[in-house]
Formats: sequence, structure tokens, C-alpha cells
Amino acid sequence: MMKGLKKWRLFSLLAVMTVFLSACGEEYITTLKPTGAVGKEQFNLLLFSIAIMALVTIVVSVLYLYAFMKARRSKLGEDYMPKQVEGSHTLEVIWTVIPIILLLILAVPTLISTYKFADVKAMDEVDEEGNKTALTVNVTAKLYWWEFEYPEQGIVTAQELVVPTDEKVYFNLKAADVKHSFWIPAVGGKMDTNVENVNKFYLEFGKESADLKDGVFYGKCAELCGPSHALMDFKVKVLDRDGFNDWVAAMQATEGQTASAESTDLGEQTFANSCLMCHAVSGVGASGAMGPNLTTFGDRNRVAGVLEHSKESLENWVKDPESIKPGNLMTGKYGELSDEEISAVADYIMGLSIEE
Amino acid sequence: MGHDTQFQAKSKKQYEYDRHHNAVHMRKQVVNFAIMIFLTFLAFAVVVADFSAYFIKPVILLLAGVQVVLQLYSFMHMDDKKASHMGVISTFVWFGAVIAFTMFLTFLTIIWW
Amino acid sequence: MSSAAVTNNKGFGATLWDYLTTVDHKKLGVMYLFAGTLFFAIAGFEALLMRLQLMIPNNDFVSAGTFNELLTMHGTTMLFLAATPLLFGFMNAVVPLQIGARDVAFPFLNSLGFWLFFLGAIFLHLSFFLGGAPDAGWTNYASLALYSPGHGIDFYVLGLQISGAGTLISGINFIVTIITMRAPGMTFMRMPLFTWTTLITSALITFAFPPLTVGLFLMLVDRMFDANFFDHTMGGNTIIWEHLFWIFGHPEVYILVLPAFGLFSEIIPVFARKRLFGYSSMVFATILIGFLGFMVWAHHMFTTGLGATANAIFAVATMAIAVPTGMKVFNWIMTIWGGSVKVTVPMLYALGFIPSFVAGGVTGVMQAAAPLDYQLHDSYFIVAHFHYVIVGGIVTAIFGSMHFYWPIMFNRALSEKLGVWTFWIFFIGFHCTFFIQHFLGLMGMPRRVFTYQADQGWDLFNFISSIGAILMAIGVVLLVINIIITAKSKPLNCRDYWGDGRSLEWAIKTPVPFYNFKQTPLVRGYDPYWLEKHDGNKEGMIYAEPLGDIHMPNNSILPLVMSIGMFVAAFGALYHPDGKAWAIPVLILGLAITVGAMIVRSVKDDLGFHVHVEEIVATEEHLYGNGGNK
Amino acid sequence: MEETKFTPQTWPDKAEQATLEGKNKFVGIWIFICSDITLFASVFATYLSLKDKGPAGMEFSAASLFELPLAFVMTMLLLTSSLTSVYAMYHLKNHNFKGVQIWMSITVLLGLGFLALEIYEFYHYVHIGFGYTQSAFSSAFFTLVGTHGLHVVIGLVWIVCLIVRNAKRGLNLYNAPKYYAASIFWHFIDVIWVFIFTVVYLMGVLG
Ligand code: HEA
Ligand code: HEA
Ligand code: HEC
Ligand code: CUA
Ligand SMILES: [Cu+2]
Repeated sequence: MMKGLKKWRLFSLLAVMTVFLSACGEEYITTLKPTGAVGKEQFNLLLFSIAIMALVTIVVSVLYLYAFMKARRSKLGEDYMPKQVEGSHTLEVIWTVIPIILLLILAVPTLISTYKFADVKAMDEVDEEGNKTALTVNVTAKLYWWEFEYPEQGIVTAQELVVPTDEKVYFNLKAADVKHSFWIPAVGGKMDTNVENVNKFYLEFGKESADLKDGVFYGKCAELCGPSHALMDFKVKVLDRDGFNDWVAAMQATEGQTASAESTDLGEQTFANSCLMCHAVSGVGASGAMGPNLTTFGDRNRVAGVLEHSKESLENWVKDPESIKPGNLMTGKYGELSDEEISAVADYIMGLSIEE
Repeated sequence: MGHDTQFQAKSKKQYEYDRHHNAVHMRKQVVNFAIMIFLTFLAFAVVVADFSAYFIKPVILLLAGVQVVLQLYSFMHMDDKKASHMGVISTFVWFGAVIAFTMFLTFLTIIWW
Repeated sequence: MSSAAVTNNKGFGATLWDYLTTVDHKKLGVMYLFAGTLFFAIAGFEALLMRLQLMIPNNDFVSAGTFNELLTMHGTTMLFLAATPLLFGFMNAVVPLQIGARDVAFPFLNSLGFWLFFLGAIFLHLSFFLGGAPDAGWTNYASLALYSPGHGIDFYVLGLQISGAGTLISGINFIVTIITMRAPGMTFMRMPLFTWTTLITSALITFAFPPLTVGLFLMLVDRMFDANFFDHTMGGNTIIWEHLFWIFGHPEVYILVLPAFGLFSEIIPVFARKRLFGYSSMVFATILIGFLGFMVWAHHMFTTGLGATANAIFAVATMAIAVPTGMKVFNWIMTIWGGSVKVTVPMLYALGFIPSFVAGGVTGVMQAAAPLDYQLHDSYFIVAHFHYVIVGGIVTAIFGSMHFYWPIMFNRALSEKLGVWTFWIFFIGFHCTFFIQHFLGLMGMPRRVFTYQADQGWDLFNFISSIGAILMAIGVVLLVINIIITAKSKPLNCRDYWGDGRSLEWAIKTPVPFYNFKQTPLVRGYDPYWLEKHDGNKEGMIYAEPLGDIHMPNNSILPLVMSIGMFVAAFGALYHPDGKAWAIPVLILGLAITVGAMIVRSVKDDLGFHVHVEEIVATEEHLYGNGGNK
Repeated sequence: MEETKFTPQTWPDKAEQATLEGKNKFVGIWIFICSDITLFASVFATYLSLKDKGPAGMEFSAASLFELPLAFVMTMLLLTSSLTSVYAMYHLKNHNFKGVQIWMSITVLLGLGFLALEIYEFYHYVHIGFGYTQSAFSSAFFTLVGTHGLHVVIGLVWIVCLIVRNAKRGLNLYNAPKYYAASIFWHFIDVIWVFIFTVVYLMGVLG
């Protein structure tokens, strides 16, 4: 059975499948148009296994349909008495050995990739000056938002992960409250964020995100974590290395930035009084904040991960977060604000930006 | 599902043979018990004697294993081929042991801090 | 006592009492069947609500919290309270007949198992009315489960603890029954395949449920009595829950699918009029699946971060299961091959089952490839996989077997015509719902989401999927209608309803008397009834003993009382953390009821009773007219 | 059947398995024990992974907590009780009902002694601050040893019930399997204890 299937046939089957599958889904979220080495390798494994599975399914279905069509009593007559066969050793050997071979074939790339994806040794490598050679991001998943800390750069951001293209980016993953799971479908498989330990893995980002529909890849929480699990989205902005360096520099430049309660701007004043204890407006720092860091809020793509990025939805969010993300940890923590204050604070937050 | 009983007096010879057999068997059990006590002693002794932990741990685990097999096969009569369905039962018991072992292995290796 | 069983026309009260106290495996089979159907409808309804919510993006048909409750209760109910009891129903109704036994080994425990399951299930469902159902998924992962406010999780823990105890008891009971109570001549290698799969399934229950019991207990004391197993600030570890759950959870799926395999192994030979192909390799494959089923649980935890070596080992072990399963599939096909296939409703389900299950199985193997699973895990691809094996494998087995065994269980036959309609509507709906979900998963849709944004390209496929669910619902409603209509139809009073019965259960005339075979049959080979039939034996069977008094177990209300005790105690435990003064006394009261009933049970001799020869003859005449069961 | 009494001469060879019900009980208790194996395996494995784990700065550890002399005495009590129940079964084979009752009673006494020491041990731990809710370690320890203790209690109640309710009936084919099953269960409790004293206490003091 296998011998008849020449290599080119397998390839053409794969080619057809690639075309069909990649017609599915949106580029910024589908696993079927992956970017980066990790996602591509997983996609190839997908195609490869689908090919094997399609083969199995087709062979089984053909055999079964053939057996059934020939054996219908309506054709054979009501009284037909089939021979009572006990079994056949030859057949049994055949259908034991062939699946074993198929599985062995599948096991090889499986094992190779398993070890490859788990290899995070490069994370600790340093150059002559003792600086880490690889970019590491500490991801903390919290009910229902994401915090991204860049320990080497001394900066922290939230909801929007910013990474450079074409290099391995290493992640330290952990959860602050309950278990979540970190997943960027278009870039590669997921890894859980546990509460009691730090998981490590790496991803590669194959292309800049600027020309995507929203200019970002979509990230998801992939472990049930409460009512708003479905809304625990984040975005990934992929820049070329220079762009990334610029972004880091701009973030570092926000050091010391804060909101003042004495400000004449009602927005800043309100923010300082009601929000600052949870939300920082300086990008320099470490993870561990109560609420998402808002330094780059003006540059973001969504409000609270899911709402359209507009002043209106921001106001709605501040007015009643519960109606948008049930179970979130901001609701009820900052007293009553008047419409005027909310509008002003919204203006203030929308104005927080590090891009020109 | 009858526990209907048939009274069947044993022949005198059979009766005496059985009695004797039981008594011999019981003596064996006492010997087994002595071995178990000894093994237990040994296990406590090596710990108290304070050898290297690398030596003690495998030794006391081994002693425990031997003792458990003794319990199962002598006190619990798993060696009794005539008992009803002993083959099936020991298959079950050993399969249980295999599962238990896999669980220890995983809980000691892939749960971390 | 025994004469009461002869007269059929009893008042409602007496009938009710009869069912509450019965230890008869046939009646318990019927009770399991109905309880299972009830919970299947409830859980299916929950699924329907979920699909309606997901029909369009940003829908607000149900709220986020409610959705999580629906999803948890759907999964939990389907697996523990619908599929398991439905299969137990068939095991109870069929296995003792198949091996020629009078009843199960421990009829009293059989009844206890049912009542524990049923009251546990009721307890779990009361959560909807008492402040909210569990909402942490059927997997109930520890960190979220500890965090979840309210009593939902407590209901889950206690309800499953009780009904799990029932399942464990029933499992042990079946093992003993099959080991010790086979009719003379029925060696292990002559047992029908459904009996074999029941045996292996029960073995899986025996070994898999205790880890769940322990896991639930740890969760219980963590939540209700301040223990620290899963609280990492106190040194606990949530991964322990994941392991314990999946050490149970993976065998659980084989617990469900093996009996389904067994049922199809009964159905296919009958309607192909041909001996099951490769009987001994079928037995071997069953055992192997059972064994391997215990060695693969961590394939549900590939993304937990166990490390490359653990993932590699478990990936390969998981793939290995495809081999014995494949043996089964090919044996079924070869049974059809060269046979004479009559397409009745049960056979239709069997024919639908083969390709559907294979499609579900092969996606399982894809998930077993760990690096690929990093993408697939917790996405809709998984949802598609397991509904393909579950609905395509187990639900088809259950529906098919309902048609197949209805004549034995109820002495009535379900309508074939309506059955064909049900099959096609349900089958098309099923593929429509779940095929498309593979692509949703690949397109990046996580599972367990109560809604999704419109801009992600998932709208159309979700819509199609929901339409499919509606079709399935129509199919199920038709089945229920079929059952209701059939209840009013004429009794069959026949033997071997399908004409080509092979194993012992077809050798007995319906309605089956409460003592089953009046004389224990003598088994001369595999497919004993077929053998006798084709040797021209008019009696149906030859018998291993002369007609004599039959010893039967007594009915008892104690199993129900014990279960009620547990039910009461569970309320005490549940409200203990609220600081209610009555909580601990209620807990103790409930346990006292249970223990009291146990003591009553052990102090009273229960020797059963004898049905005398004259009574047997009279019963047979009453059931089958002159001449009795011939 | 109840009226006619057996004599040692008419008492069948494998009395506990002479009836179908006897066989069922015999196979049944074994299958139950198999399920108990994975039950204990689960608690054991949990204990092993939580050993010495607690909140930051926890003062208790297995090495500092456990005392070997107590464990040794408990072990001896339980081991001996295993032997005494073997004696009871020996007399059961010989249809010596009095022997069965006496040796079973001794078994109960030894079991009670074990239980008393265990209760004392628990009380002592709680007293010095190592309570159930103190840490993951304490929860796991009490759960493991407590589950075993619960089995001891169940075994004792079971045996006492048998002794009391059969006192006037003598030995017959209906209650012989019950005695036999109870004694198998009692041995199994001892098997588990072998692991507990080895893994919890002996390996515990090693640290
Ligand atoms: C009845 C239930 C059932 C059955 C039978 C199976 C069968 C299998 N399952 Fe499935 N599974 C579930 C129910 C079931 N599963 C459920 C409920 C979940 C999700 C739980 C949750 O998270 O909520 C799950 C999840 C699940 C996962 C975890 C995915 C994840 O969450 O990341 C994996 C991973 O390996 C997996 C694998 C398999 C495999 C390899 C089989 C195999 O047994 C399949 C074997 C069958 C075949 C392969 C087809 C026939 C074979 C041939 C025709 C021979 C030739 C074949 C080849 C050479 C490939 N299953
Ligand atoms: C035996 C197991 C089983 C069965 C049979 C089913 C059957 C179905 N399931 Fe299942 N499902 C699970 C087990 C099962 N499921 C599990 C374990 C999960 C995971 C849960 C978790 O993540 O924790 C899950 C999750 C799950 C999800 C994913 C939820 C999510 O992740 O967000 C979805 C969504 O489509 C779904 C849909 C369905 C549908 C449409 C059916 C249909 O086949 C149902 C068809 C039946 C009906 C539609 C009933 C019709 C009856 C009536 C309408 C009442 C009429 C009654 C009378 C007249 C008396 N299920
Ligand atoms: C108790 C701490 C707390 C306080 C006080 C608080 N927030 Fe928040 N905030 C949060 C948390 C937690 C989130 C993340 C919610 C989520 O996504 O589930 C959040 C999210 C947000 C977001 C969306 C962030 C993003 O990156 O999309 C905005 C905007 C915001 N808060 C504004 C405010 C304003 C304005 C105030 C004061 C009026 C305020 N917050 C007060 C905790 C707080
Ligand atoms: Cu966080 Cu789901
Ligand atoms: Cu599994």
C-alpha cells in the first residue's frame, strides 16, 4: 500500500492541502498561515499528520464501503447464509504492522520537535560583557490581563507584547492568581502559565505585523480562568530589530513619569487620585502591578483587550468594567466618578503614548 | 445462588490428613511471621545505625518489597493455586501494583516546585 | 414474595415500592436507562443553549458566568451521569443473560450502586437552584476551582464523590459476576464480546475511580476544611490535581468507549449473519487498550510544562493505542465482508459508527504528537476530536443498542421507520456540528469561550455548527417520541426478535422472567445460541441442570436509605464553610443514617428465598401461555 | 441449612469458598483491595510530592517530627495482629469456632492498641502546632496516615460485628466467607502499613 504511493503523490497531496487549509482563517490569528519557525514547523507537522490520517481514513472507508456494498442482504437474498469465518492470521499481522509503521513515521518528527521546542538553554547565554544574548520576556497572566516585563531592558508593559522579528524570543511564563495559558496562534503553540512555577519556551516572529489588518497578531488565553476567560485577549506587535530598539528606548525614556494630583488637568488629577495606585504611567519597572501599565495606552489597539480603541469605549469601560468583563478585578475599586471626570480621565489616558 | 449445603463427611484418613496439613501450614505461617519481624527489625536497625542515605533507602525499600510479597503470598494466600480464580486475582493485584508504581514515578519526577 | 412477581397488575404504590427496593438486574438496567436518558436530555439541552449562544459573535443570550456553568454541567453530566449510566443500563440488562446467570454477584450492591449514582446526580443538579452550578469545567483545575466563589464547586466535588462511589461499587460487582457466575461451559474465551468489554471496563473503573476519589477528597478538604493540597502559598501544588484527574480522566474515556465497542461487536455479527471476525484478537485488543489506557494520561498535559522527556514518552505511548483500536476496526469491517448485511436501525448506527469513530480516532493521534498539540490543545480542535469519538462512538452505540435490546428489556420493539429518521437527522446534524469545529480550532478559536469577537473569521463556521446542534436536538426528540409511542404498542412475547441472535440473551423468551433462565444453560461453544439453533435444537438451549428450585435474593430498601444518608451528609459538608451551626450535625446525621443502615444490613441474615418448581411452571405458563418457555 | 450444624468432619476443605456466595465474597474482597491499591497509591504519591513542603519558613520537617520508637511499636502491634488473624483462619479451617472467636478478638485488641498509639501521635503533633491546616505537608501527612487509620477503624468495626453477631450461631458456610474476607482485608491494612512505616517514617527521619 505504501510502496504504490510515490513521493510526488504525497507532495502533491500536501500541496493541495496547503492551499485548501490556508484559505481558512484570518492571517493574524489562524494557525494555518503561520509566521516564524516554530509555527511553521508545527504547521508542517500538522500537514504531515493530516496526510497520514487522511490516508488511514480513506483506506478504512473504501474497504468498509466495498465490504458493505457487496454484502447487502437486499442483493444477496433473504436466505443467503454466509460462511462463518473465524479470522485470519495474515490479515491480523498486516493490520497490526502497517499502523505501527505509520505511527513510527509520525513519531520521528514528533520527538525531534518535542526536544527542539523545549530547548531554552540559550536563554541564559551571555556575551563577553555579561549581557544576555537573547531577548527574554517575563509574562505574567492575571485575571484577565497580561503583563510583559523585559528584565534586561528594565521595562514593563501590558496587553500588547512588542517583539522583534527573526530572532528567538524566550518567555518566562507564570500566573499570578489562577492558571492561564499563553497562546499566539499565528506564531506558535501555547504554553500554560502555572501558579507555582515558571514555564519557559521560545517563539520566533517571522514578519512584521504592521501590514496586518489591525497591525498586530492576536493572542489568546487558552485555559479556562473564570467568566471573562473568553475576553482575556492580548495583541502582539512585531517590529524589525531597529524598530524594536527604538521602542525600548522610548519606553526607557518614560522613567519617572507619573500623574500628579496637583495637575490642572482634571483627567490627570482624577487619574492620580483614583487610578494611579493600580495603573502605572511609566514604562520603566518590573512586573507585579495591580492593573495594566498604561504608559503606551494611546498606541494600543484595544481597550481592556477586547473593546475597540476609542474614547467612547474607554469611557464605557471606566464607567462599568463589570458589564464588559465580568469578574474583572478593577470593578468597584475606585469610587464613583462623574461623567465629566470620566471623560477627562479618558482623554488623559488616550494621550499616553510613546510613539509620535 | 445456592449456598445450599451438601454434608459430606470426610473419610477419617482424609480428615486427619487435612488436619495435619493445616497444622504444617500454620507452622510455615509462623516462620513467615518471624521473617517479617526480622525484616522490620533490620529496616529500623539500618536507619538507626545511620548509614549513608544512599545505602539505606534502597535497602529499606527492598525489605519492604520482600515483606509485602510475603504478606500477599503467605498471609493472604495468593500462593494458593486452588483458591477460586486466583489467576485472575493476581493479575488484578499486579496490574494495580504497576499503576501504583507509575504514579510514584510521575509524582516524584514531573511535579515540581 | 415470588408470587407477587407473577401478577403484573399492581397498584402504583406497590410498583413504586417494587422499584425502590428491587435488586433485580433487569429492573435496575431499566432504571439506569431512564435515569441516563433523563440526564442525557438535560446535558444535551445545555449543549444546545451553548451552541445558541455561540451561533453569532458577541451574543448575549447567556451571560459569561452562566455559560461556564452550562459548559461544566454539560461535560460532567454527559460523561458521569448520562453515558456511564446508559452503558451500565445495558450491562445490567444484558450481561447476566449473556453469561447465563440468575443475577449479578451482589444484587444488593447493584441496587446500592444505582441509588448512590442517582442521588449524587440529583445532588449535583440541585446546585442550579442553590446558588449556582460548578463553573470550572469538567476538569475542575485546582487553581480556578479553589478561586471560584459560591458553592458550585462544592456541589461538583460532593456530587461526584457520591455518584463515583456508586460507579465503583457497580464496577467491582460486574467483575465478580463475570469471573464467578458464568454458566457451565462458558470459558473466558467463549464469552461474548460485550461481556468482555464490560469486564475490562469494570477493571478500568476499579483502578481509575480511586484516584478521582482521592483528588475530589483533597479538593473537598481544601475548600471546606482549610487543607493546603493545592494552595501554593502553603506549599501545595495544583499540578497534583491535574495528574490525579487525568490518571482517572483518560481511562474514563475508555471506560465509556469499550462497552460501546462491545455493543457494536454484538450488533454487527447479528445483522451481518456472520461470526465476529478475529474473536481472539478482539479480546486481546480490548485488554491491550485497557492496559495502555493507564499509561498515557499526561497527553492532556502536554502544555503544562512537564518537560520534553515526559512529553515524548507520553506522546509515543498514546500513539500506540491506535494499533489495538485499529485491529478492532478492521475486524468489524471483515465481519461485514462476505456477510449478509440487513440494514436495520441498530445496523445503521453501526455503519455510521465506523467511519465517524475512525475520523475521531485519527485526530486523537494527531493530538498525541506533542508539538502539534501545543497548537491544538484547548482549542476547538479538541472539542471536535472528542465529540467525534464520543458522539460518533458512544452515543451511536447507545442509540443503536436501544433499538437492538429494546425487545429484551421491554418486550416491545422501537419503530424502525421513526428510527431511520432519527438516525439520519441525528447523524447529519452530528457531522455538521463537529466537523467544522476542527477548522475553528485550527483557525485559532480556543474552547470554553462564552463568546467571540466578530473580526476573527469564525462567524460562519460557528453558525453552521449551531445549526447542526439543532438537527441533533430534533433527532433526540424523535427518539423520545419513538420511546413514548412504543410504550403503548403490543407486547412481542417472542424469542430471538431479530432472527439471527447468536449469544445467550437471545435464547430466552421475552418477557424475561425475574429468575432469567429457568435452568442454567450449558454452553458448548462461542455463540452458543447460534450453535444450538443451527444444530436444530428446538428448545433453544440445552441445560446444565434439571428443573429445580431457584434461589433468589431478597428485595431491600436499605440501599436507598444508605444513599439518602450520604445525600444528607453532603449538605452538611457543603454548608460547613459558611459557618452554619447545623452543618456538622447534619453531616453526622447523614453518616449515621448510612452507617446505621449498614449495621442493620450486616446484623440481619439475608439468605434470599427459593422459587419452587411449581411456582416456576406457573410463572412460565402465565408469561408464555401453555407450555412455557420452549 | 441453618438447623444442621457442621462438625469438623463434615466441614469442607475450602469452606470459605464452598458456596457461590462464598466465592463471590472472596473474589469481591480481592477486587476491592485492588481498587484500594490505587487509592493508597494516589494518597501516597501526593504525600511524597508534598513532603516537607509548606509556607515560607515552616519549622516542621519529617526529619524533625517523626519518632522511630513509636512507629516501631505500632508496626509490631499491627504485624502481630496479622499473625493472630492467620491463627483465626487456621481454626476456621479446622472448624474450631471458639478458636476463631478468640484469635479474632486478640486481633481486635492489638488493632485497638495500634489505633490508640496513632491517636496519641496525632494528638501530639497537633499539640506542638503541626495541625491539619498548618501546611501542605501536614495536610498530606494526616491524610495519608489518617486514611490508613480509617481503614483500621473499618476493619475493627467489621471484625467486631462478625464476632458479636455470630457468637451464638457457630460457624457455617454463610459466615465463614465473611470471616475470611475480613481477615484478608486486615492483612491488606498491614501491607499498606509496611509502606507507611518504610516510606513515611523511616525515609522521613532520613530527611
Ligand atoms: C470516548 C472517548 C475518547 C476516545 C475513545 C479517545 C481516543 C483517543 N484520544 Fe481522546 N479525548 C477524549 C475522549 C476520547 N478520546 C476527551 C473527552 C478529550 C478531552 C478532555 C478535555 O480536555 O476536556 C480527549 C482529549 C485527547 C487528547 C488531549 C488533547 C488536548 O487537550 O490537548 C489527546 C492527546 O493525545 C487525545 C488522544 C486520543 C487518542 C490517541 C485516542 C485513541 O484511542 C484513538 C484510537 C483510534 C484510531 C486511531 C482510529 C482507528 C484506528 C485505525 C483505523 C488504525 C490505523 C490508524 C493509524 C495508523 C493512525 N485525546
Ligand atoms: C458523553 C459526552 C458528550 C456528549 C454526548 C456531548 C454532546 C454534545 N456536545 Fe459536548 N462536551 C462534552 C461531552 C459530551 N458532549 C464534554 C466532556 C465537554 C467539555 C466540557 C468542558 O470543557 O469542561 C463538552 C463540550 C462541548 C462544547 C464546547 C464548549 C466550550 O468549550 O465552550 C460544545 C460546543 O459546541 C458541545 C456541544 C455538544 C453538542 C451540540 C452535543 C450534542 O450531541 C447533544 C445532542 C443532544 C441534545 C441536543 C439533547 C436534545 C434534547 C432536548 C432538547 C430535550 C428534549 C427532551 C425531551 C423531549 C424529554 N459540547
Ligand atoms: C484595583 C485596581 C484598579 C484601579 C483602582 C483601577 N484599575 Fe483599571 N484596571 C485594573 C485591572 C485589574 C485591569 C485589567 C482588567 C481586565 O482586563 O480584566 C484594569 C484595566 C484598565 C484599563 C484597560 C487597560 C488596557 O490596557 O486595555 C483601563 C483603560 C483602566 N483600567 C483604566 C482605569 C481608570 C481610568 C481607573 C481609575 C478611574 C482605574 N483603571 C482604576 C485595576 C484597577
Ligand atoms: Cu486566562 Cu483564560
Ligand atoms: Cu486522554
